[in-house]
Amino acid sequence: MTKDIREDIAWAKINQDVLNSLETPRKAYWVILFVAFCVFSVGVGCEVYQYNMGMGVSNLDNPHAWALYIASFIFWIGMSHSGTLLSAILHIMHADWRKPIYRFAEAMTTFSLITAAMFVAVHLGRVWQIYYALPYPNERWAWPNWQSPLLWDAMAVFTYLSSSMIFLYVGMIPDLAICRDNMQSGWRKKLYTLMALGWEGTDRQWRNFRMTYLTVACFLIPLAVSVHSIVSTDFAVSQQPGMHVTSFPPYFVAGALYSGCAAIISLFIILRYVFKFEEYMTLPILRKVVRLTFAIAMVWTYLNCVEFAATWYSHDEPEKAVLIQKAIGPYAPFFWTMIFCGSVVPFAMMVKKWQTNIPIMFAVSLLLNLGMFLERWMIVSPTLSHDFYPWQWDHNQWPSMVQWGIVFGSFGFFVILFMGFCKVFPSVSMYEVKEMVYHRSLQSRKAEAEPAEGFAAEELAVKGAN
Amino acid sequence: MSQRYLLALYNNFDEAEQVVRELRTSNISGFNADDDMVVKSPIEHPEVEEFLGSKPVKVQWFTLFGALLAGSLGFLWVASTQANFFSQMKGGKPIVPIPANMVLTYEFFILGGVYITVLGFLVCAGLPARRSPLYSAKVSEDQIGILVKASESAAGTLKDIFTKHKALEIQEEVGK
Amino acid sequence: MQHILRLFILLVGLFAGVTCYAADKAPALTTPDQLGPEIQQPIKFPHFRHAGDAKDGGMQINCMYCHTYARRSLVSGIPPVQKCIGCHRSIMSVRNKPRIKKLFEYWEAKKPIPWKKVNDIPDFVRFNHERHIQRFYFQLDRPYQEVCGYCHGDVKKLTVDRREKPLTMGWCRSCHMKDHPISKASKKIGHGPNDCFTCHK
Amino acid sequence: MTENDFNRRDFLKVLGWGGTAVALSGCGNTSIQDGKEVITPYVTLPDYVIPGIANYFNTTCAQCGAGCNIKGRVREGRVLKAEGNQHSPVNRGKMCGLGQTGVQNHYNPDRVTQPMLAGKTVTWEQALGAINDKLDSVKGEQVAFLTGDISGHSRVLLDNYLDALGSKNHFSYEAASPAVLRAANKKAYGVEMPRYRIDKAKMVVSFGADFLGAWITPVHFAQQYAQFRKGSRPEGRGVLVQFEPKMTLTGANADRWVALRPGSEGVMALGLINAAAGYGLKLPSDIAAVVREYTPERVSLDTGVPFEQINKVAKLLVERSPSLVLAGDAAEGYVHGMQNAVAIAMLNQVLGNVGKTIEAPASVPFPQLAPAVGNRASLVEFNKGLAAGKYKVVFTYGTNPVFSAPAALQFQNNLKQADFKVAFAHYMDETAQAADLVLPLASAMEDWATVVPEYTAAPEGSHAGTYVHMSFRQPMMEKLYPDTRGIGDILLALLKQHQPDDYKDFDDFYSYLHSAVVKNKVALGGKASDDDDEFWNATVGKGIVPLSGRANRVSARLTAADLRLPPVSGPDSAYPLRLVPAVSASMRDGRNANEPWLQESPDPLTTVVWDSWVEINPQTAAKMGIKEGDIIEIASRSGSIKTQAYLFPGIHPDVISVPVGYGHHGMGRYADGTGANVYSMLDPVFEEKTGELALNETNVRIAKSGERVVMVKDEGAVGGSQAGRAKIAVQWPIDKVDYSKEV
Amino acid sequence: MGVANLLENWAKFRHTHPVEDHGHEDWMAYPSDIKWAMAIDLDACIGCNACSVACYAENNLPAVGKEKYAHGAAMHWMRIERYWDETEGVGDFSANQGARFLPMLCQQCDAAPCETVCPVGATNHTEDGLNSQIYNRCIGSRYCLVNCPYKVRYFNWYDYPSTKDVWPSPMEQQLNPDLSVRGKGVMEKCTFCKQRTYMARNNAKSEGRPVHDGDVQTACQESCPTGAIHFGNLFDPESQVARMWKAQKVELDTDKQAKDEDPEENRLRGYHILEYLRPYPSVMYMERVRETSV
Repeated sequence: MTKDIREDIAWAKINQDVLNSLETPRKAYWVILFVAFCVFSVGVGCEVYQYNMGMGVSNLDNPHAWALYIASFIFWIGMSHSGTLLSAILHIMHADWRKPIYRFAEAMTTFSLITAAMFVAVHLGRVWQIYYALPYPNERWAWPNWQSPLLWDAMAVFTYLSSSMIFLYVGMIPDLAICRDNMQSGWRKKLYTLMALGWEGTDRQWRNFRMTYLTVACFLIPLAVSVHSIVSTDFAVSQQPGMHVTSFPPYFVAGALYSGCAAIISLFIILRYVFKFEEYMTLPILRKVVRLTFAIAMVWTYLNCVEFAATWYSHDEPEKAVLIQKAIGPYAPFFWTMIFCGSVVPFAMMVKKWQTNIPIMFAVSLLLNLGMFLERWMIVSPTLSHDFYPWQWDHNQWPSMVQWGIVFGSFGFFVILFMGFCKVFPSVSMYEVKEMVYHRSLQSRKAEAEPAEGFAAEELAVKGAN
Repeated sequence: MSQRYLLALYNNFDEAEQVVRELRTSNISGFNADDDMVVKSPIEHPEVEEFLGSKPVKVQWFTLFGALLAGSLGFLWVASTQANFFSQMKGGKPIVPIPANMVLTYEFFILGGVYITVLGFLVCAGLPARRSPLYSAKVSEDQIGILVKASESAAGTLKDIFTKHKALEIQEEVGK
Repeated sequence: MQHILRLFILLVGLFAGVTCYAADKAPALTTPDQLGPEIQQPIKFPHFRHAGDAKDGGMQINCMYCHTYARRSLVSGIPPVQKCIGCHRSIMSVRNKPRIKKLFEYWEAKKPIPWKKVNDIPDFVRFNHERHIQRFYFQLDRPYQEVCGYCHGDVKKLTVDRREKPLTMGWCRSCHMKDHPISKASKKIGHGPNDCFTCHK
Repeated sequence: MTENDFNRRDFLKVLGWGGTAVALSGCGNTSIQDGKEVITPYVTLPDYVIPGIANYFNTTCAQCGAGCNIKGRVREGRVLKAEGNQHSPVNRGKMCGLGQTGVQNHYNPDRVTQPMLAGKTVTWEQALGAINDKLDSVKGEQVAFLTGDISGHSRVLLDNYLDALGSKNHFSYEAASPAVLRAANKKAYGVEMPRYRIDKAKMVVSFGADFLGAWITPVHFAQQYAQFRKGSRPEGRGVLVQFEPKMTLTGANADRWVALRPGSEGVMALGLINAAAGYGLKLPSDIAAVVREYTPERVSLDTGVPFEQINKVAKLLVERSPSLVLAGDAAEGYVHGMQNAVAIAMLNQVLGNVGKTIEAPASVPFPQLAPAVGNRASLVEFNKGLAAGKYKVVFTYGTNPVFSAPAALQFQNNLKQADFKVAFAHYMDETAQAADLVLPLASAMEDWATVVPEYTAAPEGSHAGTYVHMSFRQPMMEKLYPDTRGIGDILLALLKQHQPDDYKDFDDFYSYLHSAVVKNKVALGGKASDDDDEFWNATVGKGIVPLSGRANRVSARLTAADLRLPPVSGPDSAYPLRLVPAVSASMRDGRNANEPWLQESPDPLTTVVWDSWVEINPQTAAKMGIKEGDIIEIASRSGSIKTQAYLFPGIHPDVISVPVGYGHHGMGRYADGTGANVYSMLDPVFEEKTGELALNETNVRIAKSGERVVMVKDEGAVGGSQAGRAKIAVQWPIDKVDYSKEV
Repeated sequence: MGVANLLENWAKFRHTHPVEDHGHEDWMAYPSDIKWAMAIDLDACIGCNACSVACYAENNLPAVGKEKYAHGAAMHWMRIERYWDETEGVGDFSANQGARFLPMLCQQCDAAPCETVCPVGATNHTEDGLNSQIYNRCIGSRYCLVNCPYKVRYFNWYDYPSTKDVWPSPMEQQLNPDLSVRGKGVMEKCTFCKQRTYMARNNAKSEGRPVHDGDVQTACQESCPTGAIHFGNLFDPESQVARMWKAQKVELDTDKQAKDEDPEENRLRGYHILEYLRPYPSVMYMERVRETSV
């Protein structure tokens, strides 16, 4: 089988390659950044307009109180999941093929969470009063209502954001030390020196580092799971048919992982191409990610079926009505596109030949994310247009350009943040790639030494990994 | 009497291991292998513990403490705010609803856990710190460094041992 | 180890501090008075002269003699010019004081006096004078200076009135949380309503 | 001028909010501000005024002719809201949406604020002078007054003024008025407007009488209806059957709504008589002879109603006596409307309802105060006169003929024949635009007046036979626009031009009214010993003055000879559909179209807002491939309009219906351009006996214009469906209901 | 207070449902013996919209105009719904028995779904059993509207006070000073005419007596020509509303009424709308009756 990473890469070369990716960007980089900025400013423009005119300009109406803003909020939070969650899980599972790719995945987590947080503000009717929702001791003695799932959201997202930022940073300290040692002068030197905290790689540091990293990883897994199940309670705790669904928490988590993995694939491919990381982000690793994604896709599909089946066999008329409304109503095209993208397209990832075919996988990953965005929208809008009370049913509501503009702009925002990160911090973990290389070479040496006991080599490798 | 610091750089881990073992076996006056020796490496080598003598890690205690503290204080805080915000009835639910507060407690639990773990890490690993006088960028690249502190008398013998194991480079400095 | 110790103390202190401040800090009923801005009124009405104590040369007129609606309505009401004239047309001693002259000018012109509003709470707040007067002046039978003074401060020492209390929500609430006997006779303890809806229009 | 009045006038001043401003949460004063706001106290203050607490003043609603007694809620000199006056025999403390909107009529931003001569602002002196000059140059009979319903002392002044000018030309025109009914009632019962006792009837059969919506005095009838529907009533819950081509609000509340072919109401009535005979109703032989030919089969053929239905109703009518049969707009609006109404009255007669559920009204003791009720015939006559050039100087007040006259009458052109046209206008409406001189009227909330409603019910305890009442209208705040004047003041000023010495001691209408009332205080229920001002204040305070009128008696005076009905006309090949202009409860004839609350409150049956629509039966629509929201072109022989289609189950397949009152031009920001004016396309067909304009005689053809709009209406995507949801608007057959326990 | 307060009153904080301990006796202030409730007789309602307009007049509701109405921005706190008898299938209507009218307003639920979900606690349960909406506290997350099964909450999608032709001068003089005019981004809804009930309680208190039945009428009730709307204190056994509820055997805090359960009672007319969701609405509707023999 093809190795997922060559064992004879010189460690110095690893440093070199990664540090190169930090050097002064090419023209292409600026172009992309500019485009992203334009997209973002479209969003900003729309938001300013909406702020002045009132929420009405976004074509939200009664009863469609929620639409794309909430949908994108969930989408971005979902996007954040695989980053941290995968990196943490795989770390605990000692699956060391994660090492070359987890860094940018975690960065993705952080930035998509920030983007999501932005949507909270966009969504509010009186954003200038947002401090009412913050639990700080104030003269009025007024506290937010802790019973509201929105508050749980805020709490969970805050915890998640800060924790995954810490996780990202802690994991980056040794690399920052490397950068520090390789920078001659300039603001980068100062920055890295500051952030490396004087890391020297002594045994004491390594020892505590290992324990810390492991512990935080352990915390992050339940946290990440809780975050999206809490987001799902925004709907599951409400009464509305089509939102009040028992299977939502796992469903949302699966969806989150799903979209996250898809995003990882896209970014994997982009970075691999842009920074020439072919040697680290190798095709075998891509294949592993793709297989993982496929597995999650199937879980998601299954949970979808569970939800539909539960609705179908229940005697909950409104619930059924909403489902039928989704399937044949004005939202049908989006609904079926979602089903297609979410449950049919992934089968392309079963074809062994395609798993490592860059263009195909790229297209697939984009389609998956489209599907996942539609999924969130299909949870929010159809219910509100077809809930308990027939008099208020309204089937011809369509988000206005303002609303689309802000959603569109959020992507620009994300890209700006991410590209900024790639140029300031190493988007591949150098020291861990070195470890990977080291352990692989160790294995093979053992294997040569006593070919009989490949098993021992495995064991050692495992020990090595932690 | 004045101290000396020695830093020896090695190409790969096996050589470094030999050196350490020898230093520990041969007891040299004015040099305590347990305290005065630090191994610096670009990557994490669990094996170090085997021959360097295992030293305990305390971070997990921070974690435990932080999580419990934050969890309990979090619950108390949430509950008492609910009890004091005019104690307004909401939707026929209790003013201090346990299920809702459990969710929040859970988040506080994790929040505290993570934060204080990291604090613990900084404390235990002695970070942030100034870099020690003898530091080579090579260590962060691909070489293993062995930093020892010894009396002048011992310095010579140490150097011999280093060179015997074909150290790539030996830096020396007079400590105050 | 010292790090750790300091750290714990710091952390506990932080949490405990926030929680306790949030939960336990109750501003006193009468906060350190913070005077509102000076306000230019069409006539510099001398409150101290009318309501002030005798030793300060005041006439100790009950606030509710002029602000007569305080016990019957949400608003205490600014007395109609008629009322001022009612007394002053018979008080010859001050008849030629400039302020009184001005007053009579308004009266002859049958023009209302454009007083500036001094204690001006936000428009979405409903403050009901009647309830407070009924409760403290009539039921608990407290002296009127004290009752009015809860919110208006010691007006009887001022010339032109100025806001003397914060009049913020937390300040109102701090009093609503206090226990008062529900009537002079009974020992039963009650206190102000705590529905948001009672004060927010 | 008593002290009290002085206070009152002073109190009417609009002052700064007494310390309680209108809060704009989010914007406005949201923090503690000192000295920003000014509070102006009153100079002098009557003791019944407490700042921050509202006062209520009794007055009379002016939104329609019913004359409901209301009270205005006044704070800090502003009138905020109207509530019903509990002591009123008419509305008994209740109000309709139209009446509630009176405050918007008063505070309307599009009111006329200045006298305008040929488009230029002038002073009152100039304006009145101009009238005087014109009048000098013309003879008395060349002066004509066109008004809406007008009664009370303003009518007295008006008549005096016309006498002073030596003119007899007072035309009272109301676009929507039961004029034919009056004639028919006169013939059948001997009185024009008897008192209907729906609350006494066990069953009501209504031929298109929308007594819950827009018929005569809806609020009063609505309360009778409430009694009528009470299951706990000794007579038991009444049954309401409605025969009409287009469902009205009343039809929507009927136990059985029957769509019958337009114009066949009379036939149906006679058919019911005949069928009732079959169920044992005793008929005089001559009548029996006449109605014999109206067999259920034939009737159902003519009316398109299955004869089982006819029999059911007839059977129930015989069983449930006393009953009440009403003839409404839907029955009147034909060439033979009179015969229809008479036939329906005959149904009452044979059922023996006359005297039981149809009671005699009392007539007003002072005939000069009695209402000059409007009708459409007077417009036609007035129009003829104009066309002949008989009138040189024309006054219009309280009506909008240019808007509501069918285009075929050429009214607008004929109006040009008159060389000086004076409009007393509240809005700059179509008629005011056509006028040379526009005189701004004070609103009903700023003005003195007395109102004698055409239909007065007797309150409990009063002597019903002779009870009539006069209502007061009093100002509740000072004028918003100082240059507006009440009709009384204007007429008084005009009168002074001609008879200065008769009116010299009245400096305004208020003093005229005051003296007129206190002079007759005995007749107005006071004692000669009463102090004038006390009496005056008491009377105005109550707002209602009971008068002891002359008693009338109703009698069944129809004979078989009166029952002559033309054969029901067949369909018109070129114009296959019949157009029924609908008078809706809120819009009426459109004089209040510029009040946003009315535009915003959905039409009860279609829930359409801010626009007019055409109701089409779903079957008809399906045949023509019309969908909701299609812009339909409706063409009659005399004109055409375009409006949006609404598929409406409550309408006869051969009928379409468009609400009147929409489609104004220049009336104001809210009325302009909303909807189409259906009056303009009516055929000039007249009722043969009374000469009334027959509203339902217009045949039309409709075609899709190709455009399509999303209809702005309140109902959701599934229309009036409950989508199988359990227990939303539940309806229950009466035999499954137990009223015994109800309170 | 604070923590001490919490521990001391723990049991009280754990009260599960307002109606259990005779209403909204909130544990700190004097107990309230008032629970405002309504009874609407659909058989009397003629759908004339008078209540709706009266509500506009009383509660400073903006007339939003055609375009905004088309975009679902209508602000009618009290709306009249018109349903048809459905012959077969949805959308196929019969008008033979007229139309069914249903006045729909905020049901002031006792276990209101909207209250728990507001992130800032802008909507709470008051001691007299109302479902309060604190305009100045609202941040416009609109969760309450999403969670309201009746969809009777209305959001200020635009800033009506500053919108052209909503309150052009002098129309703003008609605004009722007793309650706020809501700016943009605020949720609002029927309050059972809060300002009126407040004044009624205020006057009663000043006269040292309980609030009698008839002391207060809501604007819709006051205008309703057929008197279909009844409003009063459910805890006052003498009040019209309480007697009607009792006569109809309608309970506040159940999801099934007597008439649904035992066949003896199924000739009663009272019911709650969507009561199976257990919001415990404070408005009782009485079924519309139709004569079958014609």
